[in-house]
Amino acid sequence: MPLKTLWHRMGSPRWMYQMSGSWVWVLGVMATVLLIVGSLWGLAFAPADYQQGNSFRIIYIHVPTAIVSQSTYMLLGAAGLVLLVWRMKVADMVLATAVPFGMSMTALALFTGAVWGKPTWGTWWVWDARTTSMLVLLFLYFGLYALRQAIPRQETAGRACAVLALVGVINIPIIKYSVDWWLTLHQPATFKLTEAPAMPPEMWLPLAVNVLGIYCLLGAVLLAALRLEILRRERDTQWVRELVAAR
Amino acid sequence: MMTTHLLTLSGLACQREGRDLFDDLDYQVAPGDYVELTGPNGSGKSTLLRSIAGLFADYSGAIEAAPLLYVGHRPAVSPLLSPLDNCQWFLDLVGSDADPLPALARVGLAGFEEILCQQLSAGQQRRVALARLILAQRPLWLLDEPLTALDDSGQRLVCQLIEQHVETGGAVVCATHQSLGLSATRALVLGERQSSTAGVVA
Amino acid sequence: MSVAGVFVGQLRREFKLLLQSREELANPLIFLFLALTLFALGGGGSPEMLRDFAPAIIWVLVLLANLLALEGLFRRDYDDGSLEMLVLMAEPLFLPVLAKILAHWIYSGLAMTVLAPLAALILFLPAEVLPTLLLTLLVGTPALSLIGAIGAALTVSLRRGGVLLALLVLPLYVPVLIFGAGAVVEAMAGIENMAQIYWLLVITMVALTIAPFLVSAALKISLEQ
Amino acid sequence: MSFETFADFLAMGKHGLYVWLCYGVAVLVIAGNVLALRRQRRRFFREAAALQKRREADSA
Repeated sequence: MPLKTLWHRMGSPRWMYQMSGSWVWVLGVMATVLLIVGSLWGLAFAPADYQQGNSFRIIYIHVPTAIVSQSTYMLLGAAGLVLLVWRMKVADMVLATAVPFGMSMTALALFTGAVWGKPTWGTWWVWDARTTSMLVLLFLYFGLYALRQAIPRQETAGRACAVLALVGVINIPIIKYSVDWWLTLHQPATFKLTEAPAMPPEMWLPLAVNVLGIYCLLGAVLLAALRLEILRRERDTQWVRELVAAR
Repeated sequence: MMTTHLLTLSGLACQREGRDLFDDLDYQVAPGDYVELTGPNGSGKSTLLRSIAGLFADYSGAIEAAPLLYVGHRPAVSPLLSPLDNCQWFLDLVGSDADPLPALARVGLAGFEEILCQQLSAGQQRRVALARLILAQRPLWLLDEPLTALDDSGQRLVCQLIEQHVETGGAVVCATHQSLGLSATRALVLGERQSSTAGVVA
Repeated sequence: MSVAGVFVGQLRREFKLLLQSREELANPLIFLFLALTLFALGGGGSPEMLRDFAPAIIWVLVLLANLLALEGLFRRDYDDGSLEMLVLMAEPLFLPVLAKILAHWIYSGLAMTVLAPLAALILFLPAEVLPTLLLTLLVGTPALSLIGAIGAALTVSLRRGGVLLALLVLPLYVPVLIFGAGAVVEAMAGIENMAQIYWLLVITMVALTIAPFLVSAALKISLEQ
Repeated sequence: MSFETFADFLAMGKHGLYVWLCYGVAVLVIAGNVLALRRQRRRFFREAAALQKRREADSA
């Protein structure tokens, strides 16, 4: 299917609904398998870290969720740009449905980072560069969520969130850099939670598996949420009525 | 490809909150036309005007409009400025170096040019918005309930301005509840779906 | 003439509005000094404790005062319909928007920079650090007005936009706060801090080039209601 | 297998609490996301079906 028609077809919600049906299951199963394999591998088979001992195994859930929470925001920024420039309905729906998942992943990354800090530094919360930029990212998500709730009209809320997501995406690297610079300056040589020294393969392989798994989860959850949003918005159309009647 | 029409609506359709406001609306407004847009509250009069003005974008179909001036429910007159300052800001905005004073005199604000609008009555504030109609020199006027808060002389003034504008080759689309009673009035009635197309008078 | 005319015309209008609402626009500055005294009282007025925290206190309160001043940026014009006229008539829209943001910066960021020595005095900030504080405020506060204007434009048509505006804008202020307060802290420790000030300048320049267009888009969206 | 017995695996050398706390919460959050979607989907179909029945009742 040439890209042009794919791009055009992406615009029609009904085609999106039918096409994405099977993909939700494929991605969902892959995510479950990958996450289980990666986690068990990391928990049981990977060697413990000589410095941190077994608390290092938290990396196999902290890093994937941290990575996916940032890529979800990047996705929201991209959807915002597509919505503002080409006004595609699907982009508006992605912007409306991906925020809760992104928010929960950021909160999870923050939680696991904090819990990991307890055995490492002895306190539940530490203003480390990673946890701080995660916290600011969480506030950016709250901002998106609150703005959508505050604007009654759906089309206006969509476009307003698109602008905010764009501003947020432009700001994420700046926030990350300023936080990294400021906090690492004031905490000499703390152990960096993620960019650990060169990890041997048996340590980072399960990590790679989990990262892949969490991306499949993102795909599955996003597509499922998108399909539900399509049904909601196309509620009065004929094909949705048939679907409801056939249910 | 600027046809002689000042405004061309083709296949215009818009839903708001799930209700069809207007559907497949085709309408042309030529120079010298005065169109009165009527219909019950919430029938989409303001939405149609705002769509033509470019403030509202969620419609399907095409709108081709000459340079226009839209006067909405709120007169866009800052109470903390004087009529002169309000008009001068507007003139800078549209990039015209006309003199606001004669227009202010024309709408009966002679002697009030320097007083802050907050000390003027609502009717006088709306007259500042009318002065802008003269200053704007835009062929197409979109007026949303222009008679509100105006006394009799104010309403007569609106009619004179519209008649004068229409005679000089301009066009006016006016949404109102009470007809202005002008001579060559074309009606465009918006209402329940079935009557909107029926009411369209070519 | 017209392009410059639009900018100058809008600026002239903003200054005339400024004259009429002087007292109201002084409120963010009064808030700044009220909050400063609260900090001093909270800290028991002891110089040692306040001095170490002075850069952070001043910069955070400048952020919050700037946020309060954002209410006046579009709200009044939205209420009387001038914002709608502006969005309809101005071509290109970002020029009058830039004029409004400049006017907002003058009565918030610039005013706070001018009053900063007073703030430094009551928090016992060492005198030799004052130039750095003024420089960071001068360079950093335009970014606050520019970024804040985007939030103000997004929430202008909402009745209870205040708290939401803070929620949208404060996370975006984090880099400005970090580099601004950071530079002053480093000046107190005698470390070279020009790098942070250059970074503040970078943020302000990026904001200057991008924000007006985003604000224009946000205004058009907010007026669709 | 880097643990001799299953008990060692659970204890994880005094870090067990932290590790299992993280993974437990992770499972809860992910399951929460999936279940919330499933529940909303069921609610949508229930409400849509009810609406449809009422429409047929009105038009009949």
